[in-house]
Amino acid sequence: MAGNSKESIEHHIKIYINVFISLAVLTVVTVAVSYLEVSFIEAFFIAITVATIKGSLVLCYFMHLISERQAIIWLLVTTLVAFLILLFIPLISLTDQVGGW
Amino acid sequence: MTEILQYFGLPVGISSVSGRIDEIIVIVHYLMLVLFVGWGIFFIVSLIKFRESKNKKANYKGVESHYSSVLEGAVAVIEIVILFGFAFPIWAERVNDVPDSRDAEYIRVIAQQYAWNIHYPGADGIFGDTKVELVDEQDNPIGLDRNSEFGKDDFYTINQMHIPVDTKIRVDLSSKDVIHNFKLPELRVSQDAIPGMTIPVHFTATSTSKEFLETAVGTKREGKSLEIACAQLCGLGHYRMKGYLTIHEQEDYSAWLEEQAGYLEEEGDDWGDDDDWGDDDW
Amino acid sequence: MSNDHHHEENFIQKYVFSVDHKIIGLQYGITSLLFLLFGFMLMMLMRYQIAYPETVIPYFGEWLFAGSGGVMLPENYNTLGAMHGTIMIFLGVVPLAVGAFGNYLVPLQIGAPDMAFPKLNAASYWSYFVGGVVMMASFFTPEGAARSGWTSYPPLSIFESGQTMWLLGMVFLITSSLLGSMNIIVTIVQLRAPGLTWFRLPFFIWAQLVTSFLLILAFPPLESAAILQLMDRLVGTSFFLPSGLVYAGSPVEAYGSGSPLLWQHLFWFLAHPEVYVLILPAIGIVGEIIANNTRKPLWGYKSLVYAIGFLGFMSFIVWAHHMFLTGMGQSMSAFFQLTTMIISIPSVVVLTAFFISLWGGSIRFNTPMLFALSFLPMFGIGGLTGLPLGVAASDIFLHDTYYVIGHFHYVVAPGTIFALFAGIYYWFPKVTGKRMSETLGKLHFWPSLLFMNGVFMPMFIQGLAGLSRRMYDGGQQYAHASDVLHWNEFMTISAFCLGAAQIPFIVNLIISLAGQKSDDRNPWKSTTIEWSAPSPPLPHVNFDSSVEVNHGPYEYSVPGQDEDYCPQTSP
Amino acid sequence: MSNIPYILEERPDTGLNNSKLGVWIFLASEVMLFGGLFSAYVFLRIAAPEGDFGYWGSKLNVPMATFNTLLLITSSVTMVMSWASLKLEQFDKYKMYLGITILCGLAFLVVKYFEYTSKFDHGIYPSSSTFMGIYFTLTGLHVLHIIGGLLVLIFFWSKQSDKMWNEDKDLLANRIEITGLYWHFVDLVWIFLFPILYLL
Ligand code: HEA
Ligand code: HEA
Ligand code: CUA
Ligand SMILES: [Cu+2]
Repeated sequence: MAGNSKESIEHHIKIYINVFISLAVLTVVTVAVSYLEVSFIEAFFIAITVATIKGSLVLCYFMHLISERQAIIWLLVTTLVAFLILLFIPLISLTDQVGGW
Repeated sequence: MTEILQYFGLPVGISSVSGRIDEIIVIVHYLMLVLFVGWGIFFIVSLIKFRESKNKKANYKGVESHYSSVLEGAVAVIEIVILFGFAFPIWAERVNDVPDSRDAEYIRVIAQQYAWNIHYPGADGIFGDTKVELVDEQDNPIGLDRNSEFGKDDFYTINQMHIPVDTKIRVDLSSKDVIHNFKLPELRVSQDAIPGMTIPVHFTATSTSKEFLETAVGTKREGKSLEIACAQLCGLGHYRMKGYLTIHEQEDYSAWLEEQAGYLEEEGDDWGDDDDWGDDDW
Repeated sequence: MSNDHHHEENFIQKYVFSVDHKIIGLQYGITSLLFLLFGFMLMMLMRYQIAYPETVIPYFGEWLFAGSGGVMLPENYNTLGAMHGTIMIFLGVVPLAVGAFGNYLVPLQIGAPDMAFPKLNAASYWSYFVGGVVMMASFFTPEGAARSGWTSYPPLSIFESGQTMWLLGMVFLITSSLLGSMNIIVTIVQLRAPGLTWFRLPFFIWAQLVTSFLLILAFPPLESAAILQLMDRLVGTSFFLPSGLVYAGSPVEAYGSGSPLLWQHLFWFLAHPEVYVLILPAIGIVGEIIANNTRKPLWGYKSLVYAIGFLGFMSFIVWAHHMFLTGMGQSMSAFFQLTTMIISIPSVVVLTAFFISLWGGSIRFNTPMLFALSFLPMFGIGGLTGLPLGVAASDIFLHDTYYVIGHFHYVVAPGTIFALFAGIYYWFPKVTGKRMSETLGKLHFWPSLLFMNGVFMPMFIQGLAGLSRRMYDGGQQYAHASDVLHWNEFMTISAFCLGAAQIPFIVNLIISLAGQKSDDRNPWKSTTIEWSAPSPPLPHVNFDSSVEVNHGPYEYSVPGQDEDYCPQTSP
Repeated sequence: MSNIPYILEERPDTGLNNSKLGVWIFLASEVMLFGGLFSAYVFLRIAAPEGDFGYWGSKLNVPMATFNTLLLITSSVTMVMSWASLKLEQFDKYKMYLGITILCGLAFLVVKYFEYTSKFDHGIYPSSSTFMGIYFTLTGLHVLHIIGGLLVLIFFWSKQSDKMWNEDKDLLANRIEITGLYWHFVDLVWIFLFPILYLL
């Protein structure tokens, strides 16, 4: 990662604490929302959005992805694409079926 | 153009789609042949022309033109034409134009290790309910509920499928245990029977068993009629999971249906346990 | 030798638990060749049964199938089929192509002292070894080995016996491949010698790189699928079991609500990229050998690289062409037919480039080159017969017939296996410092070529006749197959002759090993970096001088130079 | 073996060192490993009878899982803090933060143990329903990852780290960074497991 000087590390530590607080708050939020009476679709989108935000925070700051080399980013983008393919195409096959379950 | 395939063992096609499926098999094979022969000639010529003993010094640059990209483009275009012109329409008809019970002979096929249960709806044209709890391999392999509203006149056979010629047939395919594949090679029909799913298959036979047997006279196949093959590994008996298909003229088919209905009245509830399971010992 | 620790390595450290990529490569190579031989033997038993169903198998029958008086039973046949497929693919070809060739050659061809993570490398081999032992042990368990095909479709695989060991073995094999390919990627990216830019990499390295990416991204889903199937078998879950099943006369006691199709998706998500894992290293080897023996650069090097990169990416979105008959609707099938046709284009590009490379060359017909050349038409046949399978309408008839068996054996047997043979002949002098006999090599090549075609060509005819695969009795039950059954005997005899044709190869290996060592580092007059190392390369450091790269990979017959080759490392 | 280049220092043209690249590739394969299971979860959920997953999901203990989530988040931040302390050359702080990380990990396992046993006590097993099956599989695999990570962490907390600290500070920092990446990934997986298993 870039910038390993003392000051930048100390600056990082502040960021880590902030990220930690956000993660904790978001966890409480997502649990709280799950007790609300919302439709499944809404609950689904809220939960996944919150999880994605939390995940991105961990990735970007704890795992330093935000200042990581392009090569790593591309590796992860490729992986993400493969993952999405694996996730969605089988699902399409559930809806695009002759006959039923 | 499809006759050529017969020399390579393809069985005579006797359904309304077999012509088109054979056609696409042949077209693709011609494409393959052209590519193979074309490149084959180039290959052999280069091997002979540029062997070490004849051509001492290699040419650093080699071929400089880029005609090969044209060739690659042409292959791509032909493939696209094959897909959009032939393959997609056939598939669309296969999966989208499934006839409903009013327009077709409606039959259920329930596969199991290692037999085909053929379930006919009887005179009312509607299937009775089937229930897992009622399944009894001896007396009621498909778990038919005789007391359900439409179940009284249903009958089923084991490994014996009878259908009328020139009539749309709709088969609802399911499986009791593992995955099988319902294959009628001469009708170019094949479909996996997947447990938990009911998959409709439809086809129209264009000649009767009798007519078919006449075409086989004098070949190794003489005297052997149509069969239902299982084309998916389904266990130890996979290789002998064979049913028989009989295609009747319309009148004969009606007569056969009546005959079956007659048995049903004679034998009451015990009906069905004396069916043959094929001619091989079980 | 590294200068900081000078201790002598004892035999065990040096040859068994070694961390030197060359030793590990050799370990991989020997183990996987033995597995290939074993897989081949299983197949010969099957072929005997197909040609002469339910007769006593001569010599071995009484011993192998004692319970039935020497006759193979359906359960034996299914076991042999499943294990032949598994062993050939997961224990034979992949470890040979990636584990042995990749391990041995990648560091050498990029001028590196070793793999990036030597200990991980050893771990990868030993995980493979354990996986192999588990698979072998499964033959001797009371349940027997797997017998649901190498595809292990549930629900059959959940009800049938033997599957548990297979799944456990797969978990080890997958882990091994993951560790190995991780290592290869890092090595290629990080340890290239100074001056070795991306487009100076030999084509073989590109092939290994793409292959490793396929392994990294495609293998883990099979691992998860294997875990799910293990749960179904051992813990009683029902991921792959729908509700309302009746097995062997009684209702299946499981919660239900699972889906057999889920397995097929997860399995083929791996297994289609897997087939490119089988073919890409082979293509890489063939490229190297063609360039060397035509004495001219590979034609269209860059387009070759782009083609296999594209091939790698596309291989993730074609898998459902194995599932056309599972009741797929119009849009799914259209999508997968389209992608399947698209993926055939880069293969055509690769083959075309190889063909054009021949034009204008000065072609030497030595044994490696013969194998490499025959790869082209043989892979051509295999690849071309993939097309009618990729068109769903014709796949309706051809699915799960011998046509499919013919298709993929043409790509893996006279395709990949031939390329691997070519590689063995080609790099043998580097590995041992000795040469293999050309006479015996040709005695290996010509009969192999002949009998390969003798085994596999009739499969297309049988397949067009509709003969199903995985038939214990070779298809005798079915009327529609009666026209083509007479081929079975011919094919079986060819298979046995094919086996006999391997004897010169084994003899050749043995006598060449005993032969005279030569000082010639570069007997083929090749340009790539591995040939500038001593033969065999030095333990742990490979090269005896520092490597610096100044040229592209295939600078043969450069105009204006006296020598007809210009090594990458020459100034 | 010491002649393998770029173990610690970055290769100029790629800007990476070997272990950094290696661990990211490893994580990519882990994404696909859990990806296969996530994909299975979604597939099975959609194929299952309406409401089946929701019904069984409501049997899980949300407060316990929330607590576990917080534990893992905490362990993640202390993990990265321990790495930063190394960079600041504060070895004692490093040990303290790493210790907290390990404790959080262990606490996670303890909570998980109580969650599992309370399910078993109520007669709920993986075979009870498809949801429970995938729940136990996903969390079980995750727990295995935690255990693996803990073993590594404990190794770096043991006397071994003092030795490494004295011999090669950069190597230790690098190893901790790599381990940290893995540990954060395990946390990341949990961040997604938590809502899809417990909340939806
Ligand atoms: C190395 C292995 C490998 C390779 C490279 C391929 C390559 C291809 N495969 Fe194959 N395939 C398998 C291994 C492989 N396959 C296996 C193992 C199975 C069966 C699994 C099982 O069910 O057990 C299978 C099954 C299989 C099926 C499923 C069939 C079924 O079950 O019904 C399909 C369907 O689309 C298919 C298609 C293709 C296509 C379109 C290609 C394309 O990539 C091919 C592209 C290549 C070309 C188009 C050739 C180009 C060459 C030329 C143009 C020049 C030729 C001329 C001369 C040389 C003179 N394959
Ligand atoms: C890489 C994969 C691979 C390879 C190389 C082969 C090679 C061969 N296979 Fe195989 N086969 C499969 C993968 C492979 N197969 C798969 C996946 C299936 C499907 C299984 C299933 O249905 O589930 C299958 C199924 C299959 C069947 C169909 C069975 C059935 O459906 O019932 C048949 C039938 O003839 C067959 C035959 C052969 C033959 C004759 C060879 C020959 O080409 C063999 C040639 C082998 C050699 C030439 C070995 C050479 C090695 C040496 C000589 C080593 C030397 C050793 C030392 C020096 C130590 N195979
Ligand atoms: Cu039923 Cu094969
Ligand atoms: Cu495929």
